[in-house]
Amino acid sequence: MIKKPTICLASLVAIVLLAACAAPAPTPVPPTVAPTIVAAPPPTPAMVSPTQAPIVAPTAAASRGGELRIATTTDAVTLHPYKRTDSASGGYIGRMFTGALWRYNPETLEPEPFIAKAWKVAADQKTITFTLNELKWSDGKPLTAFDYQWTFEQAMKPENKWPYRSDPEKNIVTYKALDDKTLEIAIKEAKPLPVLLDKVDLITPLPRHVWEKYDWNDPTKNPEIMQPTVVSGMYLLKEWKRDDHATFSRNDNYFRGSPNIETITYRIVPNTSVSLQMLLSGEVDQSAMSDNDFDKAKASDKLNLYEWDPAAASWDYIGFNLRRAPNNDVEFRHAISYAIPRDLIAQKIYNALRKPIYSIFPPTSWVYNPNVPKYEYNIETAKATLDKAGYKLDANGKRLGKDGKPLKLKLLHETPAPTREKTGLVMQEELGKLGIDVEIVPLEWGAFLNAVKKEPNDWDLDILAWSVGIEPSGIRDIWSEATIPDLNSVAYINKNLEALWDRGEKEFDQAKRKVIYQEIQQVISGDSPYVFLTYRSGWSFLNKRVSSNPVTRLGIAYDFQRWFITPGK
Amino acid sequence: MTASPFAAPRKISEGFYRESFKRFRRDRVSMIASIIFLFICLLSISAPLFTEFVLRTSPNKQDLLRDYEPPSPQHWGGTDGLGRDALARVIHAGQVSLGIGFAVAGLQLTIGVILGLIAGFYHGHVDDAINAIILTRGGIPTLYFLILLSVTFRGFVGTPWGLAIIFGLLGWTGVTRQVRGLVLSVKQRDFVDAARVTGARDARIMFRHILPNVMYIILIIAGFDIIGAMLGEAGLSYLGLGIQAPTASWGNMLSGSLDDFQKAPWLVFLPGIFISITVLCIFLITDGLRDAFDPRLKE
Amino acid sequence: MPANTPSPNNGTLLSIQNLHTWFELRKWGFGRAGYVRAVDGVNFDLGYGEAIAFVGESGCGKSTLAKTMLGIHRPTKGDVIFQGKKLNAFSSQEMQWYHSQVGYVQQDPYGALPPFMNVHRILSEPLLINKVADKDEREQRIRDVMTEVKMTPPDDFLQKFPHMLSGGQQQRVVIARSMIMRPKLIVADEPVSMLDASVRVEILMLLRALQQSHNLAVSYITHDLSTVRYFSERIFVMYAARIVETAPVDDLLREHLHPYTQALMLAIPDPDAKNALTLKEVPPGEPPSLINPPPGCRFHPRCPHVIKGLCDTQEPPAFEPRPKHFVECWLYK
Amino acid sequence: MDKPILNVENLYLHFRATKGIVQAVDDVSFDLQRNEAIVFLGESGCGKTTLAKAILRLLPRNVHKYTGKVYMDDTNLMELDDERFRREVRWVKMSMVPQAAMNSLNPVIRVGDQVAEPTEAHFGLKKEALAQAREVFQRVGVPVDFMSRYAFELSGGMRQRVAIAMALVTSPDVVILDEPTSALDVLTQANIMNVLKRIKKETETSFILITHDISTSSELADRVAGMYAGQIIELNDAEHFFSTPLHPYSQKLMASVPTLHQTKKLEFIPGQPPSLINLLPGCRFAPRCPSKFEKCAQDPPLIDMGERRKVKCWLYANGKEK
Amino acid sequence: MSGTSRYILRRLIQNILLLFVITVLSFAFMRLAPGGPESFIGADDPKMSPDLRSRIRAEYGLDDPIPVQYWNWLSHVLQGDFGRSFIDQRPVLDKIAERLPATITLNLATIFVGLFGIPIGILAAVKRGGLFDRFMAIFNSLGNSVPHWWLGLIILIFIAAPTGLLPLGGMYTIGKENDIMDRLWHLLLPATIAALGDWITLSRYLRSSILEVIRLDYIRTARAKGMNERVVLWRHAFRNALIPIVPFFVFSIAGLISGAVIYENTFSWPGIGRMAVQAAFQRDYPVVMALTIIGSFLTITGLIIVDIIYTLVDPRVKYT
Repeated sequence: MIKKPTICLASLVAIVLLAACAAPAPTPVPPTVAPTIVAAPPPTPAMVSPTQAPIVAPTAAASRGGELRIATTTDAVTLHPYKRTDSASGGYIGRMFTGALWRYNPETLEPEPFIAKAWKVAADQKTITFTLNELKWSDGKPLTAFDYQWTFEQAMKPENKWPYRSDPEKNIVTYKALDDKTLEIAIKEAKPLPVLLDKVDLITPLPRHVWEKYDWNDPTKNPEIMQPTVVSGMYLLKEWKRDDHATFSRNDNYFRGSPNIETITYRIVPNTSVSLQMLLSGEVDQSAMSDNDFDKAKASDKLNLYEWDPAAASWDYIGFNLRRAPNNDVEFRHAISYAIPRDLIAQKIYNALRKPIYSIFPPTSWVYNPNVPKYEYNIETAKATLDKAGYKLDANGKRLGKDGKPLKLKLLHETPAPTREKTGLVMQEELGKLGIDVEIVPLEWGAFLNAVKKEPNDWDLDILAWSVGIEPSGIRDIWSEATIPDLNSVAYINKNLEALWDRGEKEFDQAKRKVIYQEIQQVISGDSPYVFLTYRSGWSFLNKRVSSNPVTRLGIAYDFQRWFITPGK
Repeated sequence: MTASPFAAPRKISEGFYRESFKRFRRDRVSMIASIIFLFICLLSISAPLFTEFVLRTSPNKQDLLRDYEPPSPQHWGGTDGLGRDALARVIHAGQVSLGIGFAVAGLQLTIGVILGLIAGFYHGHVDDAINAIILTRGGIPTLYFLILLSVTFRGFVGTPWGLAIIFGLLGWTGVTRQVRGLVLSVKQRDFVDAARVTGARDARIMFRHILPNVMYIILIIAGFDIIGAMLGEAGLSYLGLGIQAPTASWGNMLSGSLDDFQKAPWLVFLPGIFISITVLCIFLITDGLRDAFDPRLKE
Repeated sequence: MPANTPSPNNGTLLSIQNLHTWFELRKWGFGRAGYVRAVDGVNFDLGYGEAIAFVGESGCGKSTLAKTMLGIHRPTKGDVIFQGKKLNAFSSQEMQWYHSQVGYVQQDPYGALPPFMNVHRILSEPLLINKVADKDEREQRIRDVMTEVKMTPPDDFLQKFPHMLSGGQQQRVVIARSMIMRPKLIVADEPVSMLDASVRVEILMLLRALQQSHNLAVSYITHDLSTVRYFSERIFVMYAARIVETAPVDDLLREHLHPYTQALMLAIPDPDAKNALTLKEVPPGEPPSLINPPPGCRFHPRCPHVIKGLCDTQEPPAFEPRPKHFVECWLYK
Repeated sequence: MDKPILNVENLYLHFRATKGIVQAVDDVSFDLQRNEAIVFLGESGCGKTTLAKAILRLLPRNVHKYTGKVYMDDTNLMELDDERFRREVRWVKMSMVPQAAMNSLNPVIRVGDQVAEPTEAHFGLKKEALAQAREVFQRVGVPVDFMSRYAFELSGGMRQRVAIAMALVTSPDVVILDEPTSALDVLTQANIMNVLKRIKKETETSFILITHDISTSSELADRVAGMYAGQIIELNDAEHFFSTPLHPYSQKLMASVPTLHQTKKLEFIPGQPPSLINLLPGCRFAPRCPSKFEKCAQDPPLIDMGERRKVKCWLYANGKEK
Repeated sequence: MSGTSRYILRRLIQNILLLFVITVLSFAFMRLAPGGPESFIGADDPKMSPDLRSRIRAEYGLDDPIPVQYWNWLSHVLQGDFGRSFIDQRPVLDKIAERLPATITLNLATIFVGLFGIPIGILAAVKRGGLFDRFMAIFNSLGNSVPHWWLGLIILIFIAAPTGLLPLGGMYTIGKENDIMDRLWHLLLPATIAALGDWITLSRYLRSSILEVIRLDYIRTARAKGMNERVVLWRHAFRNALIPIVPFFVFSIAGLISGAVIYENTFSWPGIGRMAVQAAFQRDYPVVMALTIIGSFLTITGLIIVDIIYTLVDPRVKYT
């Protein structure tokens, strides 16, 4: 399995999803088999939200066989674990490759061994040694620590251009197999266990005995890139007809036992209107759909709904370009924060499938700080704040800047992305009430990134999203001066905050870490470089003939091998 | 003439155009279509007034609490996901859609007619050169070319003006081809030689003697240009390459509302109906024009 | 002075010297397929006030000759010389002046009139183009010329469009237009062949009257030999892009020397019931293609008097077997 | 005198047009003997081509009135239904050489096939049809190998010959020639007329020649019917018509024909023929007639002058020549 | 060599020139794009390190002078190498070749269904003014005024989905790849909708063309010859009426190749049209470029075929 980078521009997901469909709507990411592994589990017990659907616990009596049919609007582009950047490819690869040495327990959200039987941290808190399970490739050959090492070495070669190479390059000192079953990994600096685990688990092993014969990069010289024949995961690719369908059949050599469901078929359809119809008619069991179709699907008697509060969140925000006035005035930013109706945005734009967020961590995170300033929507407060900060209204009802000129903010967002468009329009409307003109500039993804990051940074506001893991330390990069303008596109600089992040990464006491991260939230919310908007809640529809795992805060996709299909239903 | 001592009682003269328009006016279907089309145009032009004084709303006024409301006395066309009045928006979008239609037709006709006149009139190398351009253009499938352009000049393609200019630049060859063919045949007519022997220069012959003969065809082409531009914009929007929000056009309203199919079908049908009726009207008008102007029907 | 050109009595208005008008046959894209030699070596002089006639079958190049004379086509070789000035050297101003000096009457009067202009507009065009700025003068001249072509009263016609006029009236408008700049030369290309028999004579008479009253030179181009005698003083018989015989009208009608002229004279019937009783002797075959005209005399493949070895190899020069009667035929060498 | 091969009595063909009723053929009666050629002479728009169409029942959609009697072999063709007319009359009894052969030949079918087609259609014999076509090609003077050519590959004269071959291939009793030479050159015209003359001599065929070309018509005509404004105004034998026509219009028309071989004073007829729409009562030529008198306000009858000569003019009301 | 084959040879030469122009255009566009060619290869990826960036620049030869770049690219294209997709590194030509059969299948089916416009046009012309004619007139007007992809989508959602009579897209039912009937069943709706425009235009044009031909002299001659009406219509009128229609096929072919883009997206058809739109969003310029060039190539080939058909239908057309 492929590690998600701790942070990623969530929009990347959106844009790729949108690529294939003409009726663009942010679509729930197709379920990935493995959980997202990022950081230490919260001490609190998992809170599973009430679900509508009866949960059929997989039992020994679970029937084997059958076909799970999934409709999606986006096809994978590559099956090379070290080339893909999009989520559709990630989905396919996740079916086929497993590499996670450890995982979060779906119930407790604590790290537990997965492919590794056990791990041992050396005294220096820098080196960790994993002992592997008895593992086999799908062709029956043993999967060893040397496969890991070999894969790591290949991936780290600069000429192989692994898109996410920079992070391990910075951290990993050694990565070597001591024997078939033992893998030793060392990092530069001592870290607490959750951070350490997070930093070292990055390789999805590839079958060295097959891949060694081939070129790493070139799909024409390496048939495995587009059509893997030897895998470690639950499923083998049987057939892939691009933009039409992909069929997977189960791998009986999967280390946790051969899955119940015999085949998985992805059908690629151009838009969610059609895929929804397929879901409703029972032609598929699971489907991409737009938030707006939620009610329709919920009303269907063919479908079960699963809902959960996700442990890791993806949240969107409005960023202030802090390089210029009036954004560089914190009072001004606070005023704007008051003018954003998060609740309405969550309810109306996202059909209540998102929830308001006020901080860099969602309420589901173990470090969540409920006491950060929330800047609840209140136009009058916003006006008062502006007045107090010296932004006066002129005779025409326009708000004047400190330079005496009417304020005019330029808002960039990506297109096509209807929810961003709508958010922008709400923004325009609400700031209009304050007497501030907002000019909306929708830009195609590449142009958008260019405009946001490159000189002369001619913009005031942008709408973007981040996807955040369970481990809180992973998100620090977006707040650091070093990552201007790439990740820290708003150019937010706060030295004290950076010190706090450093401390968080070096503190070994989880309770103390929590305090540090809560303080970080306090600082950031106080500085308000972003207006935090909403985070996505977890939900999924499945045809009733499909029985999944119990819902946890990791959703239903974990332990997919236990899913089964009730025949004739 | 009035100041002239020869001011004679002017007889009502019946030129070709006058006669043809008379025929056109007798055609009931065309007249109804013209009236509806004119009405839609007027509605679009006066969109700000209409929405303010008749619908008593504005196209961008949001009311998130009243989103996806079905048509009601308050919102004749219902509301969209931001609680905006759908009818007001469709009428405003009409400005963009019709504007694109007219701009494209204008651009295509200006380029197409001038080059068609020149190609047909001068023949020879100018004609060859223009033909080569037409051939090149004809060899590139339009949508792929548009995709190529939208990959490279996304921001430009997504604006109404950009789209109009690109449609115009891509579409004139058809006009040129038709005009050229007509000019070639009109040029053979004796009055062209006659005009030359009266001393008329090329430009005068082209614009005063030949052009009126092909004018009615141009009128018909204009109709099809408008239709093509409007449907083309809708198609591009469907692919996600059309006019970018927040600018609303019928095309992107139509394709944008596909997401709301289940929730708010009126949002799908409203722009759909506006596009269809407008296109149908233009279609019927051009049909009527063709009948009215067809010289064979004059007997 | 080219050989086959009897010199006019009262000074030369227009001189055609060794005129060739060829049209390129273009291949699509690039290359050329050859030339249509529509006029291929024509010489003659036309005097002030003289009426001459060109007679020939369709495709013999007579219309091209007319258009070259009028400056519509550029000659490929040779010159059109008007009042001693070469047309080829004219600037566009001079060309405009030349066009005010010549008039053009075409075969199809309806086609010759722009269908979207009324008579008034049609007659105003030459005046406007030639910058007759004064409106009253223009009106006066329009009315004058209408009266001259016997379209009276002018106001009954001025606002009408061509399709509202009869063929004869249309041709009068065409003549009026060609006359309105008071030209010195009128080129009339089959001016009556599209008209009904009863109107033909009327138009021809009108042209003749105008020619005489204005001392106009008229070049009358026709396929119909029988109208020529009523109209012109000299006849040029054309065959396959060349003038094969030239003579004053009466001479030619009395004595036709070229075998082609002879065949032509024989083929044209006068209305007479006796015609039905006899078959006519007509030369076989058809006129040659002007892309590849036959070598030697162009008529030789059809000629009953062909001299083998001479007619089929050498192009005959113009001989003058009778005074002012020229013929391009080896029989008269 | 034999029984006529074709007898037309009171034939009317009127059309509806936007401006009124077009009286294109208005009470036309004439007869035609075997191996006789009758010429319908008239200026453009006098209804002569429409007459041909009326006889062969080639009607447009906007027919207003189509009545009269057309007898061939004692059958009134007007009483036959369309299908019988098609099978029994067209090209069996009567054929036609249409105006402008270029347009009347199908551009995409080889001319040989087109000529063979009528035989095939009416007698159903493909092979013989081609043989017959070959034979008729020879008769009209078209090289037989031209049979596999297309119309556009032939010269105007050849096309016209093909059209004549097509009309003759089924050996009909009557051939209608609609301006068969009008677009051709003088020499070609003479050639075609020679062909027609020869065929007339060699076969029993009767011809109806429709033309405005008075000189050329004299090459074939046994009899002449002068037409004016949709009506026959004079029926005369060729001898008399060309030398001493009866009707004032015929006289004027003959006077307007320029002659090549003798000199004469040319005349013309002022004014123009009436439109065929909304005709006024009375003699239709009266407004232009130099001999007009009061009676001309009434429609003159076709007055029989004896010897199959008839004239529609009040001047001959007492049966005498002027 | 006959005139026609010489003509075709010359057309081919011209078309090679034409394709050359198209390559220059598409190459130029990439260079002119805001952000330059780097923007296409993800050199603005925030996670990309500077040395990787320069490595990529070097690999794509972006540091060479532009004419050199063009020449390098062109010489590869001439060898059938359109480069690699930016997205999955596969050779572009492989990717396209994989999709082409689907597109060609749909296009041929579209042409086939479109040809039904011919009998409709004939019937409407023959029974002019009749019930069928009037019905078709209304159908055509209405059919022309709705975006056809929209119509297709509505049919999918409101007819196909609830009734299950028609598939919701795709080329075949998965697992029944070799079932011809199943494939035809999947083709039915896409081909019909894609052909709708052609259908309407073809029947309209043909109708008026037949009406025009029917009043020509040679049809009157054929009637006068006593041929029965059916022979007149089929033997004499139809072929001639087709001739002016031929240019329509020219437009139709260009339209087909473009139309694929829209209809493949409407009906989940895994052809090059869908790939084009995806590539557009992924800014996968090599793919877009190659598709433009190959689309042009297909169009031009289609046009040459139409030319040849022209000579077959109309003996007057002899190319010299």
